[in-house]
Amino acid sequence: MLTTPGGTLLVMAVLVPFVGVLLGLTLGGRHVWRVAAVTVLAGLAIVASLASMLLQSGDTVVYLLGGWAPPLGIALRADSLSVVMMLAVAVVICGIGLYARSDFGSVAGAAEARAPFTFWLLLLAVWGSLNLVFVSGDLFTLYVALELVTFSGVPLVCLDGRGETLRAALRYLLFALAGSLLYLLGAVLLYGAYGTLDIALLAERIRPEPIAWSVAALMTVGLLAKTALFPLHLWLPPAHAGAPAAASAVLSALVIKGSWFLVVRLWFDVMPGVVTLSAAQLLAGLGAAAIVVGSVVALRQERLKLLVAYSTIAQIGYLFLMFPLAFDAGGSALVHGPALTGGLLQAVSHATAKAAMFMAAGLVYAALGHDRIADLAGVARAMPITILAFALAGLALMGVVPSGAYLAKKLMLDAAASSGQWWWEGVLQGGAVFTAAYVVLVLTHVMRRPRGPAQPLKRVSRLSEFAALFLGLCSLLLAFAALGPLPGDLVKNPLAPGELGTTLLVFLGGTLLALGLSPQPLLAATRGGPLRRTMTRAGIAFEHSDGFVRRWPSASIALLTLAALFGWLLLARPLP
Amino acid sequence: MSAATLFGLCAAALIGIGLYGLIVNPHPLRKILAFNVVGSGVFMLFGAIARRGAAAGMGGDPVPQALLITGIVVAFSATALAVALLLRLFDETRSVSLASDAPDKTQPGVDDV
Amino acid sequence: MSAVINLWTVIAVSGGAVFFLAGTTGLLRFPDAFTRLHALTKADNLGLGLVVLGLLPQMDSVSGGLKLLCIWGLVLLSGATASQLIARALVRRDVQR
Amino acid sequence: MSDALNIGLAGLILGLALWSIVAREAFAAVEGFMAFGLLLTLAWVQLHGIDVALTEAAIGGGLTGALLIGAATRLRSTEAAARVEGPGAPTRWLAAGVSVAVTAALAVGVLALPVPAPTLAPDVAAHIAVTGVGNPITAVLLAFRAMDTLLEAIVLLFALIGVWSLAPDRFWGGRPGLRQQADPNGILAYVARVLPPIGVIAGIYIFWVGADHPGGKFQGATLMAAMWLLVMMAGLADAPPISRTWLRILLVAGPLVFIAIGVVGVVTADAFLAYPPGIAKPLILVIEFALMPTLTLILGLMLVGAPQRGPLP
Repeated sequence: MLTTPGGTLLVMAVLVPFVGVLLGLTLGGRHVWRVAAVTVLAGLAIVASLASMLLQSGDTVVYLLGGWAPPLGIALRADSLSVVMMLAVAVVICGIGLYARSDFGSVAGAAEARAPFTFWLLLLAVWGSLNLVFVSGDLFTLYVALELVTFSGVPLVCLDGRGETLRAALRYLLFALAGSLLYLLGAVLLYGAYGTLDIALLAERIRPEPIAWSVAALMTVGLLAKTALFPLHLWLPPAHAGAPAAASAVLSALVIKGSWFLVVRLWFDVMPGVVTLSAAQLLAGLGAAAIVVGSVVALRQERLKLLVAYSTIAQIGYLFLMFPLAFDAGGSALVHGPALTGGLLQAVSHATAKAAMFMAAGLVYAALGHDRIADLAGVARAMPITILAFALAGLALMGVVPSGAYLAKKLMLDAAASSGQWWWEGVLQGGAVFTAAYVVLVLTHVMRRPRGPAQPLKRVSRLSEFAALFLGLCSLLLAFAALGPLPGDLVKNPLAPGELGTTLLVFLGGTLLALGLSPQPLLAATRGGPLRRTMTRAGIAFEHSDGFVRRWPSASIALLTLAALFGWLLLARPLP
Repeated sequence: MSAATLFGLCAAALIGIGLYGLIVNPHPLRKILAFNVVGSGVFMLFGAIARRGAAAGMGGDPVPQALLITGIVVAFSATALAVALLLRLFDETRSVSLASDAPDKTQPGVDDV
Repeated sequence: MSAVINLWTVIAVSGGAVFFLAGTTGLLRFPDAFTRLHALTKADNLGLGLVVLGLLPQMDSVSGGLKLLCIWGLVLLSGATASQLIARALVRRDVQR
Repeated sequence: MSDALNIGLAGLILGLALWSIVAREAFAAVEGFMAFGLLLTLAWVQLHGIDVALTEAAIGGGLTGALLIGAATRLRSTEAAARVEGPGAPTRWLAAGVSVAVTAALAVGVLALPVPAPTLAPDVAAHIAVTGVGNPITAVLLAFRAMDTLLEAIVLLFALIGVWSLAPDRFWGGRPGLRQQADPNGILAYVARVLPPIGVIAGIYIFWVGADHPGGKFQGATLMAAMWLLVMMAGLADAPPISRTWLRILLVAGPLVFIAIGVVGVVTADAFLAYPPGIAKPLILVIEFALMPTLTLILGLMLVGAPQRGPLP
């Protein structure tokens, strides 16, 4: 194993944001945002050249730090998975940077202020740490990288210093720390059993045996706690909904992708032969539960930011559906294939779309001074660009052609059909319907004509609006970007009868769900109908169960129980 | 029984004790304390593994021992951040309860400041 | 010669151990914090002092002996400070009540 | 004999851990935890990890203990309310059940670890000569896995930024912590005058000896930070306002020097964080020397906390 040409780019992708933090901290005051701007541009250029290099050669880029080869040294590696994620993160960071320019930009002559100063530093910190997560080839370095992501993410939650956000941040930190300890425990056992922490070497040495199973179980649930997969999502809604919009976008679009990516790395690259199909079914089952509970509770929310936060929980669930679909024909090992590509695309489109959604929600809040969904009438007319950004992001998440989520759904549906796992086809389509439901719900409210006189609106920055629109568009047009490396016949004509029919069905289902579950009746005609009453009752039941799951003792017991369950499912493997 | 095995088992017990505290103690400070106990257990397990790897005239495998030093420092940073957060929460709200965060539906979207 | 040195070490270290024992008994048996502090500091200062004095002739080098004396001095300093601070905090608390 | 000692030590450690979890008052629990940290140090010695023992004593037990005891004192009034919130008996039993299950699984794992144990000690021994340092742990930390050490300094810095970000807006740029009032003629002030010179020398000694023997920058920096805290506690010096330029420069100097030497390695030794043959040891010492003040400041400032006083002097 040797350093490949261009490997220096990997080091730079990690270090440039970190150096940006160091310089920003020293220069301080008004210079922070300039440092951030320069760093973002430099980082974008680095990632872009890395991507173009990988696209040409297709080989994994390797860099041996200090010239020491593993197991003694640490290697950085970037395959197509890492580069796709790095590219997506770079684009989203760019968008968020533009968006936050008006909130956190510097005022000439003013003294250094806390919130802008920390926001820009933490934005760069999150970026560098995530790049490290994507390229590190060593499980201990990855532990440090995960902690870096957490330490830079937590202060973003409570940037405005209100009591409730401080509480959300503390919950997030404590639960994330519990998760990282389980991850570290797994890494420690791996070293004890195999004498290395390098991903490539471990993949060669690891055998399906009890110690590997317990490691897989511990590390997986530890990472799930940090990703907030249902039922380990206790910290996410208050943390993501309470933060300032730009910070929410960072947290929801990017931070949780770090630990999700590590689950993918672990399952696909470290122990593809150790994990079993039944364990993958459990993982995807949790994902399905997340979609249902997250979406229903999202529909019951009365505030836009909480709705978007709960929709993140549902979308996180979607990201785990690919695991059982990515097994090889015999169901004995995970392979890189179309299902993984689909999952990756879903992650990228969620990153761009969710950032756009939080930005739009933040702009609405800034303009109105509140984000009560029921009182959003007339907003579409007053802020067309913002609402367009929200709608585009929503369409993209629903999987309308030509969004990335459409391609993702397509790839996963094919994988489900070819492996005979029809039940996941249902979940995949159902997930789109749920997404449609909350998009329809919000759009119906904002398009309404206001009853009274128009509310006075505060002006919001045009630049911020366009930043949101830019990310929404990115998400909607992702399929075109992905088609470079993928076969071209995957994207169908959106107006072909089959495609149009599916889209309409998704919308119809979504509208029905929105009608049934929204806290205030959407149409006067549906008020008090028996179906509506039943659905409302069901929605309230979901809310209660969500409240129960999100209590600390239940969530932490669930954490350990899931570890046991995963361990058992790995143990009870079918005989070869 | 060798010291490595003995302290390895001790580490397993420490992790269990700490996890119990992390689950049932409602006070955040006690959770932070429990986190440190679990962390000590994980570190001790790694130390036992390092001791098992004694070779080449060294009393233990130096790679895990070096990683442990990094791990202890990272755990300290986590503790410091958590304590700072907890104290600020206390200053701001005079309460440290983590429980009452269920989205309050009666509260309007505007903050009445 | 070495027999005399060894005898001195045995006597001095045993004497130190007796002080530690007495100090520990006091810590466990005395009624309040002030008297417990009194017992603890006696054990530290005298007990450790005797142990150090007993070990001094056993050291190979002068620097080793100096290190031992340093340890005694530092423990004296920190013990005195800590017990002063604890006692002061106790007094303050009692006054507040 | 040694077995009996180890079993006794393990028993005491477990007892103190249990105490720190179940004790009624947070203050008592933290005291138990500090004693626990000291005993862990002994366990590390028994496991032949002298460097880890030093780190555990300095950071794990010492600084963490100091941090928690301060917090426990301030939060005393909140404990009664928290006790009421505690979960009921069924949850407790369930929690105990899953915790015992985890312990049991781990115990099985410990007993099932492979024999002979995999180890990198021979690899380290084969390559340590190139680095020029005598302490294998220093060689791992600053040559073979130097990236981890760089990241560790960055972790500390990010955590400090996080701690600072918790300041109320009006105090941004001000001094961290509350003003300490101590009797200028009291014994604390006396100790704070006498002890620091000794402590600083000991800190530098631990750092210097770390290249070839147990010790190193972290352990040394912790000792120096403790001396600084003592001086601040005694009211002899105040914490610097966080907006001071010299403070900011010192905070980033360590990591920046580390990165700069790493980048020079790209040119002279063909890899980031590689050292040109022959001058590895001097470069390692330069990095450690640059990290010392940075680490001392960060560790000390983390204990003092977020800015709590106005920015005006």
